[in-house]
Amino acid sequence: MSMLHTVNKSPFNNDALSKCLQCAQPGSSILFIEDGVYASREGTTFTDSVKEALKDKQVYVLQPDLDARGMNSSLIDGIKTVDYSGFVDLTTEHDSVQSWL
Amino acid sequence: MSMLHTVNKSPFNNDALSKCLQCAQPGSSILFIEDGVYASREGTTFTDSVKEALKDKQVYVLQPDLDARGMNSSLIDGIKTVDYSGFVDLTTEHDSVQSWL
Amino acid sequence: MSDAEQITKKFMYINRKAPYGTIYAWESLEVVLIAAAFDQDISLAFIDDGVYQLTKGQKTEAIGLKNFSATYRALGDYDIQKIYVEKESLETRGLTLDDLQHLVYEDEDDDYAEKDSIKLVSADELGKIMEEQNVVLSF
Amino acid sequence: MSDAEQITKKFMYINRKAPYGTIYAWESLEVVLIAAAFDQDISLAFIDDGVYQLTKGQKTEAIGLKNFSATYRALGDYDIQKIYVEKESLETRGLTLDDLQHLVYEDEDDDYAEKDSIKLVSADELGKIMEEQNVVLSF
Amino acid sequence: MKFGILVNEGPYQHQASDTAYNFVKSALEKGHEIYRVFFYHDGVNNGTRLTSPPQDDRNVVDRWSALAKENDLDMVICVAAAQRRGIVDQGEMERNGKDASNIAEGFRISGLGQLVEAGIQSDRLVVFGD
Amino acid sequence: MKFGILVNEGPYQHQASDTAYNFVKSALEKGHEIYRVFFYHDGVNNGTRLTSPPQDDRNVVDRWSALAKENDLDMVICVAAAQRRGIVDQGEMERNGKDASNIAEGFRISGLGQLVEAGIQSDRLVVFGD
Repeated sequence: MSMLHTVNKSPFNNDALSKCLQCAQPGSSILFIEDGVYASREGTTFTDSVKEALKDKQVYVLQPDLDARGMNSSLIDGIKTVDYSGFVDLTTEHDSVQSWL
Repeated sequence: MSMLHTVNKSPFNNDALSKCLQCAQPGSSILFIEDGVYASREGTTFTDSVKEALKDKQVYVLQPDLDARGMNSSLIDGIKTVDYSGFVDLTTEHDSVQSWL
Repeated sequence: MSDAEQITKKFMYINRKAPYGTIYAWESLEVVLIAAAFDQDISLAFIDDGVYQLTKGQKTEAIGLKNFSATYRALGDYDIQKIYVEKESLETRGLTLDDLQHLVYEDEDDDYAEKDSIKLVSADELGKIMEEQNVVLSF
Repeated sequence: MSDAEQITKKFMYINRKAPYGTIYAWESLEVVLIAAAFDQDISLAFIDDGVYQLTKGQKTEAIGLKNFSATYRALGDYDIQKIYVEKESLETRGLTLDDLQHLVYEDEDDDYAEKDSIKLVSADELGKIMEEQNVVLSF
Repeated sequence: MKFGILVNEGPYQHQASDTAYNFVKSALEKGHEIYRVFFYHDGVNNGTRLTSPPQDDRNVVDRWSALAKENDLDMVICVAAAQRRGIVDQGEMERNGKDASNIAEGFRISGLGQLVEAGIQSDRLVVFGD
Repeated sequence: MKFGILVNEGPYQHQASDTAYNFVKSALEKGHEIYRVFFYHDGVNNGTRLTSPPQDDRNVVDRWSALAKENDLDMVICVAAAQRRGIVDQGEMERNGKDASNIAEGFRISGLGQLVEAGIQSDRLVVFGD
């Protein structure tokens, strides 16, 4: 079984990303949405742990939320962008979805 | 001028306490309310920084919120408890109030 | 229990928020109590500040909110037997299982012996259990 | 400005939340725009995720929310001249002042020269400025 | 595929309702079925017809109502959460002795069982909240 | 001493409104004056008369209304925030072409200037939120 984890909180202001990274199993996927997209950027104090996750997980970010926040540049290498249609696809391609609220 | 800082967030899930401790000046006071009261306990990963703050600041915790959360035991030495009446007094005894929301 | 017509899914209810400061803990519990009537395979997980929901000795008179902590002790009567508490979340907060309420259920497969509902798990173990779920509800 | 009858207080508006994910950033700005009409001594502080409110290049069409980032550039016209950005909050997020919009005001005491509104300050410096305020509004 | 959707936050205050809307809209466009959208916690506030947002902003409530009408969506507001927060339909108005109702078109008020049922009947349940 | 109070969250979802209520009640008992209680963001949802919370829980809205009546409190709901969230008095109902109002006793709808004024006129402004 493979799981899609969504994270909608800024990693700087909430434990959600940290705990998600501890729980998410190899082969699962993580999608950053809403304020969660701040985690997708190079040069932050969370960049290393996101890069670590990329070694055995897929990491995605919702492009519309990146655009809204002016966070388009400096995306961590290996993170893929999706739009709402891609978000829907991710939920169907995985067996279940856990929202880290 | 002296300031009362209130913190109503759990330190484990929000930056509010950390930043409050960085900003609060010597001689000012900090009051933990609502989910902020979890910071008043011995043995947590935030205990040391609260003890550090106690060296040159007053630290208070709202007793009704401690009681609600079953957090009465293991209060850090030096933290004083207040009820709502004491909360009101703290706001009048300081020149202004900053709520770390 | 085993009605051939009926779908049985594995439901996990994830609690990551402290009680009283927000309503999520209580309204999550309301869902669980209703869900118990649906004969699904239910488990609860308490992670991060969610572990605070289970502390002993909650007294809410002075804040004026309803005290719902006793409801967790009733979960066994609703046949909810799997309550996972994440280990590191407890440790970070200076808590041990002794600070939490003792939650039990009666095991009908073992002559109704009273057994502990709470299982202490690591984040990695919890992650594995999460992956086995069909439906994960987070509050 | 100097009406003898009028009380002038030092107001600080503190912003610690990211834009769009919640409405606090926008509704805080709405207060500031109204407050500007009251001839008080106004300053704004951007701390923690609040620094994200000032980033360049925000485009909200695809999420369907109103883009209010241009409003920050109008603050100078409302005679709001003191905008404090906390240094460590930028650093933690891998941001520099170059990632933020360039906010300016015209200094009427200096022949209307255009000056930078944003002042980069440490948490300690900001704490000192906070203590000088009469009213602190946090969103 | 059949989706169940849970929305836990009210309009405007959090982006959760916006993201859920964009997700549902996209899922429908891709030919998926939405079994039910369930509104819980402050999410029930998405179902009031009394909002009048500024002209230059989106109308969160009307947008849900329109989407429901076009696609015959089942949009359910939790009764317990609605009672706490003042979201009222004709039946609730009479039962609780209120003098007005405020529910918007396309929403109905029902119990939490409808959420559990959505979990059972849908292929995927996706939660949007804070 | 004269207090201004700002409440930024709605009833039940967050404790902010409860803490603000207990603070105001205590301040009044101690002989202080409450210049104004201003409700902003989701805080405007404290001012709907349509809630019916469970019998064994506190009634957040009624409690504010009663406190206001006993102490002649000025409780102001921000009009812009109220329009986004569907809190409506008679005037707003007519202005926005709505078919119902839902404002509770003791609350009035007005502009953000009332918040700034509370900051100017009060000795202390205390903010309760999330």
